[in-house]
Amino acid sequence: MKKYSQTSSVIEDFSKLPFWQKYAVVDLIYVGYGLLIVALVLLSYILGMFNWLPHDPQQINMDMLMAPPATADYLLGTDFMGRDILSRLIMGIQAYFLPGLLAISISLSGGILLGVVAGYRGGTIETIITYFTNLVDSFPRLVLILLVIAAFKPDIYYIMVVMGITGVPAVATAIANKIRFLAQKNFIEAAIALGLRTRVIIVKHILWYNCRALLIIQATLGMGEAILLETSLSYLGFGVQEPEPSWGNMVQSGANYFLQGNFWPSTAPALAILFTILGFNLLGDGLNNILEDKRDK
Amino acid sequence: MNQPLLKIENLRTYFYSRSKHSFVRAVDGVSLEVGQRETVGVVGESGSGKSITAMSVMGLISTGPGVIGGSIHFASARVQKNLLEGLHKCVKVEEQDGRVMAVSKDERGWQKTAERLMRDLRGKEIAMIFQNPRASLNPYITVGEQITEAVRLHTANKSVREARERAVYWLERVKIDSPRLRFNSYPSALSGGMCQRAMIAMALSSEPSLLIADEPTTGLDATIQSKIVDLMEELKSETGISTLLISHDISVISRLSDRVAVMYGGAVVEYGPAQRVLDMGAATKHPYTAALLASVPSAQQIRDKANLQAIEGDVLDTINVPPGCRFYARCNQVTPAVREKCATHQPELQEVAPGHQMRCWRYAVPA
Amino acid sequence: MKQISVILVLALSLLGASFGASQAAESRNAARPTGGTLNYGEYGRPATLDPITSNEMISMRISELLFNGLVGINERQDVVPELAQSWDASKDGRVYTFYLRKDVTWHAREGEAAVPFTANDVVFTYNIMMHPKTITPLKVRFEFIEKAEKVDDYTVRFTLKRPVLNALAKFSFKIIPRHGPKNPLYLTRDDPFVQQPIGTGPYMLKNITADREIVMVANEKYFKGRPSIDQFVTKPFADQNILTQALTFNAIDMIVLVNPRSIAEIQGDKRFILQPYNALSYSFFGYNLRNPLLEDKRVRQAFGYAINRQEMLGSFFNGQGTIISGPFAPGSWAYNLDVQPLSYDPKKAIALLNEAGFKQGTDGIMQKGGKKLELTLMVPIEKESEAVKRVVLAFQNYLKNVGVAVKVEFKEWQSWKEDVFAEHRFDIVFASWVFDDSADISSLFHSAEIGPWKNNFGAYSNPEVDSLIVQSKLTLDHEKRRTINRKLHALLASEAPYTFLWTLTNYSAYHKKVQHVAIHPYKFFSYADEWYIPVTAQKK
Amino acid sequence: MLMPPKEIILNIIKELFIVMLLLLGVSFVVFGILYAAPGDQFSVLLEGQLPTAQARQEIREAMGGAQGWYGQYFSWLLNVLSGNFGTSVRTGLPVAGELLTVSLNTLYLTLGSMLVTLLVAVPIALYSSVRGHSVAISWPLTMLGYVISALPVFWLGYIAIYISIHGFDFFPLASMSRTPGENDWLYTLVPVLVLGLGSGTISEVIRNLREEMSRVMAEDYVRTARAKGASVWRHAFKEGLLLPVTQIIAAKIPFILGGAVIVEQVFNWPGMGRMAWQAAQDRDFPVIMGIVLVAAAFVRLGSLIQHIVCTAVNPQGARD
Repeated sequence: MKKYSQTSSVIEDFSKLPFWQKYAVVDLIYVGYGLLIVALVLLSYILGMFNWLPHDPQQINMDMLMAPPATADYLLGTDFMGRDILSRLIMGIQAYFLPGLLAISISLSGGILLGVVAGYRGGTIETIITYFTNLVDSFPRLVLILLVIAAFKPDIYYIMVVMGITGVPAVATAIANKIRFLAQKNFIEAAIALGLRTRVIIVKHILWYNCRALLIIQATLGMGEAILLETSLSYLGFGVQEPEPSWGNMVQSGANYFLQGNFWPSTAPALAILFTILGFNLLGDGLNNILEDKRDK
Repeated sequence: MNQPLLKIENLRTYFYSRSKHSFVRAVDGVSLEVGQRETVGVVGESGSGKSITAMSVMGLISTGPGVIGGSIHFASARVQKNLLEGLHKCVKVEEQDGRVMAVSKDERGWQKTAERLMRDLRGKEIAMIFQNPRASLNPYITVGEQITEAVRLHTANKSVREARERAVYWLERVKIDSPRLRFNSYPSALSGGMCQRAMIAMALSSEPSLLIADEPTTGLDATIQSKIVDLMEELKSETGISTLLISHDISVISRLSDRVAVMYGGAVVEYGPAQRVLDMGAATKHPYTAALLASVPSAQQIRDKANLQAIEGDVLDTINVPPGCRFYARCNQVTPAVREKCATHQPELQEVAPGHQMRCWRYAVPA
Repeated sequence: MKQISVILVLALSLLGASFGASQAAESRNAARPTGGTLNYGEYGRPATLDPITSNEMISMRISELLFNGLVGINERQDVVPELAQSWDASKDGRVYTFYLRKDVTWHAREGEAAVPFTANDVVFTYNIMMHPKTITPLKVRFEFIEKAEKVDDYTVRFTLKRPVLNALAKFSFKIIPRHGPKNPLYLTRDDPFVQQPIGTGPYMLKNITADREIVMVANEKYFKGRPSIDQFVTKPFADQNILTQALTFNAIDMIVLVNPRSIAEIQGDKRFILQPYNALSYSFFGYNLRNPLLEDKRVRQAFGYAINRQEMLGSFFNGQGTIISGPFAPGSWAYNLDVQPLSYDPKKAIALLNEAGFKQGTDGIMQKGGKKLELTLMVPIEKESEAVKRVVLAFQNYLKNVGVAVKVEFKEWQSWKEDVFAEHRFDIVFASWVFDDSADISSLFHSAEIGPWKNNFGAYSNPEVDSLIVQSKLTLDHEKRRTINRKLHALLASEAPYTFLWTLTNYSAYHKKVQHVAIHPYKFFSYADEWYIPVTAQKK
Repeated sequence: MLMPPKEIILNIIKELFIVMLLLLGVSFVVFGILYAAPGDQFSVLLEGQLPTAQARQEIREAMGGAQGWYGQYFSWLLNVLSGNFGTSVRTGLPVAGELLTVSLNTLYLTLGSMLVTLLVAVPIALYSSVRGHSVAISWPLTMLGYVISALPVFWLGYIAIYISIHGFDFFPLASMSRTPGENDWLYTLVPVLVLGLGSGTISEVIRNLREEMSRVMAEDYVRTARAKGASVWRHAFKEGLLLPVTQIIAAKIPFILGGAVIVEQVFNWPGMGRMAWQAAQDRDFPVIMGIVLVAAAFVRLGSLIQHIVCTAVNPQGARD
């Protein structure tokens, strides 16, 4: 049974409707959860920055190796060096925050530039850009990173630059398509007819009004990818290096004891990763549906 | 006494706007009849619910809540049934002073029964052609194959070769030049007019007893339009197939239909023999019909360059249907005598002459 | 943990020899069932398989199965005949003549007849080993040989530059066939031979799979008699955790070197035997004396006092090892037991640093003349060996407590080697040496060994040490030499060019079905031809 | 149905040309990275010797002193084109031969995992495209898809191993060169599953497919199909399923290959990924460069296939 119901017998002004009635509940839950996660991430970033932590994440405690959760005052237990997992989790964000932002900003700025040029100019430039994106897309990210590591050194920033660049095509194509779509709708001609300057059209009308949803989504997804990528690299030994905590190298070092049935040290950070990335993805989904309001169609 | 082939009674098809959180009363209590070998034209502005009516008959309404009431009796030589048989079980409508407040619908159940009811009718008994023929043909399959499919699905010709022959025959019937060549071409390679011909061929190829033509000429340019209409006229006289013709184009309607229903805001406001309803000079005339007719240039008007009156005001907002006459807001023939009634009470569809019904207080015979 | 191997001839072993002297081949095999396959797991994948170019332990172990030396060293450190059935040395100890077995043939390449082993092969091996273009860690260890000549097909004469103690044992290097390498002059890794070697050993290389999984089959014509087990298969693993699981799930029958953290798990399992063996190796923190901060030996000593070896050994290697005080592996006769390992004494450490002129700064970091005591510790990246991580992190922690800031820098293996050995871009390294002659440390601390790709990477130079090293090399009398080495030990212990940590007890784990297992401390597979699997356990 | 083969052939040729062009670009990028690397990697690479100081010196002499980057690039490129990827610094083996066997193993793994991804994602996507998002079954399934692809792949692998050991009492060690027979496929099953589920593609395939499907379901021609009583699926199949699936798979190959690197480590799968890792450890440039090239070739091959399917299904550009 699916129920449709009308709130009042006559609705004069729909904009007066409270927002939770305008959109599907699922989306609102998604976005809510996503925002919560984002807030948590920011919070722990700040906590880490000022070192407001239950313990010093570097403090080694040799008589308390791999303590289970809630032993002594270690809320989430300790890792293989007897360091407080909770503090390291919070601190771990530091490893991603700036590098992640770097990666995102690279792929966004690059993507926007290429996308706008391709979509707006078209012609030969567009084909050239298409070839470029295809070229970048030809590299399996992880393998490329291994090459870079071998050539230079396992440094999170190098890795994130590579990730940023490999992220460009997705953004570029998305934006280009959007612009083409708008062009079909004679949106751009109209704007030109209004005598708007190209810059204004692109920045305000195309990017801001029509692409922000898309960009936000790309950004959130990018953060998630950054975390997963670093985790994979940590497993290969090329991620953020000890003693700096990162969720990746926490899962990795914890996983050494996983098969011996000592799950916790790797599960804690793994769950952190899971919930965070889930949050980012759902945020993306929800925003997408709400801003484009998909569900109503 | 031949009973009507199709008898729609008090059909109600609603939609639900999630963002506006209220019902769109697309079709609100429509009753129609299509007799054997008869063509009934349904005319009205866009948004008047005429297409939705057609879709409801076909059971093609997929967005909720969709059809929530009424009955559609279909009686051909082979099949007699109510196309909404037993569906009321799946819907629960809560009303409050004549206005639907809530609908709870068992979508799955509805779908199941509807599919079962329609299985041996769609395409076989009732065929449909749509507006925008290009998009209505599958771009990935050749025209010929699409027609052949229909033939094999619904006629005795099961073998592929027979079916193909049949398809070619129908392509000839609809006057597509060099049909054998067209047979193998994809819709993208055909002009809009040809696509529509192909659609018609496909619809007729299964030899249905009722043809629903939903805006068959819209989106085609004028010359093509008239050609299509010619074709339909011809086929009608040849096959004598009964047709429910939906169009906003009065000229098309007037050329093809025996009877005409004028729809406004999801309801039929006038219903009767074509020549009477579409006759400008007729004494009894529904204000809306009059307005519609006035908005179409007649040969006379074109000659003495008279300027046309468009209908003032906007199409009815089918979400907030006013309590009174649906057309009241735009009506220019309200007399002080009836104004108060028009504003507050919905007029009934009443017979003003044999076989000619009207929904207007001016012609309401006091009961 | 990855090990830099300094391979100096004369293997010296203590444990491992769990059975008596080997009887004559024939009688032996009568007793043992033949057949069965032994899959053993290695962490990592072998590079080259020949005894000359290979430079990591996995390959070493394999070449032990494929090749023989002129002589071997048995569990009681006696030199025993291998390819040479007898030998004699000149009075002045500068000429050694070996009389070779006549019944030895090289593994036959398919389609070819087995070529007999002759003096030519021995001479060939020596020459190719010493050729300048040949890249091999062995070269440095045979500089004492002047020349090798063939007397007749089954007699070889080696002339030494100078008499050397225990020279005979040094002739246990593996002999390769003259018809082996494509290039008769020198051997590089491009030569197909390094991947498809043929030898005289108990097992012959059958094939190498895509995954560098190496299948070796019994050499029917082995001159000591056919080995009991039909097949040895080396299975390389990329993940140590999985390696252990593979053993417990009988995907493999033996792990050569058990990861410390898995020991407990395997100990609990009745199906397996956990066999300790002492691999004459030790771990240490090595200092780069090119850095002025580290010049003063008091600073280095301070580091020694600052760290708690006992605690680390206890909680990271569950006590499987012995703490050491000097440059010799404790197994060695050269090891000086009178020298006590430094105790854990942070106060003393701080005191020493102050002595050296360092004062605690406001940030708690020691400094001298405005220069902070901040050092980089270079560590090679290894995926799962968090044993390494643990030690270096603990080290960092200990030194923090005495006001020394240590920055840990992880590098992938190759660039680590380049930084440490070629570029000398480091302050401290954590590493371990593996010896097979614990008495010869010349290449580690002699000032002549300073330079790119030489072993004295810390550039430690001390005339006294140099002379002691030379003396010990030249002395022929064992007792004298012993005392010299004891001096050396004491001296280096106090000089502290390294902070000496411990030697770990290595554990090998294998399935009970494998019988009569004796493990050679360094070469590991020396006695593999006598291992066997009872017929009942041979299925699959 | 099918377009005349001649056109297809021409199309393929054109595409092949583009592929070549892109691969050339790839090779250049790879070279560039290596060239920018500190130290003179290239001499090492061309010679395939141990990267010791004197070895490099010798090589530089051998190459006739200072040779510009272009010289090095072309000499390398020519080698590669003639199938000579150089010899591994570590093992001294010719890289080409190794790559062949190893890349095949990776191919099996990747294809298998794609199959898994589709088997899981397509039903979910179709179901939720027909029934809508909020239905009690499709929603959790979609969620599950998200959750799994938000987990670190190697950790997922450990879980899988732990479960198969303690739950099903068998050890999913994928060592391809095990003695044949004894249900090998069973051993390869687990890694394939893990990669298929864990590579993060599932949720995207679901999302993408769902949208495409529901879009096509709303198309006029599908309505026509219903109206004439024909099978909706038959009509929606090509645009709603075939095209998007090939498209997304082609687009996802790089990610899947990336995941393969990890899975191969965990399950000891003798593929390119493991090799790449080893090579990165040892700075074994000939190997890792070869791997990058082959991987890129895989990616391009995927999109080539997709293109062919697209043209075959979608004649005369009926839709674009």
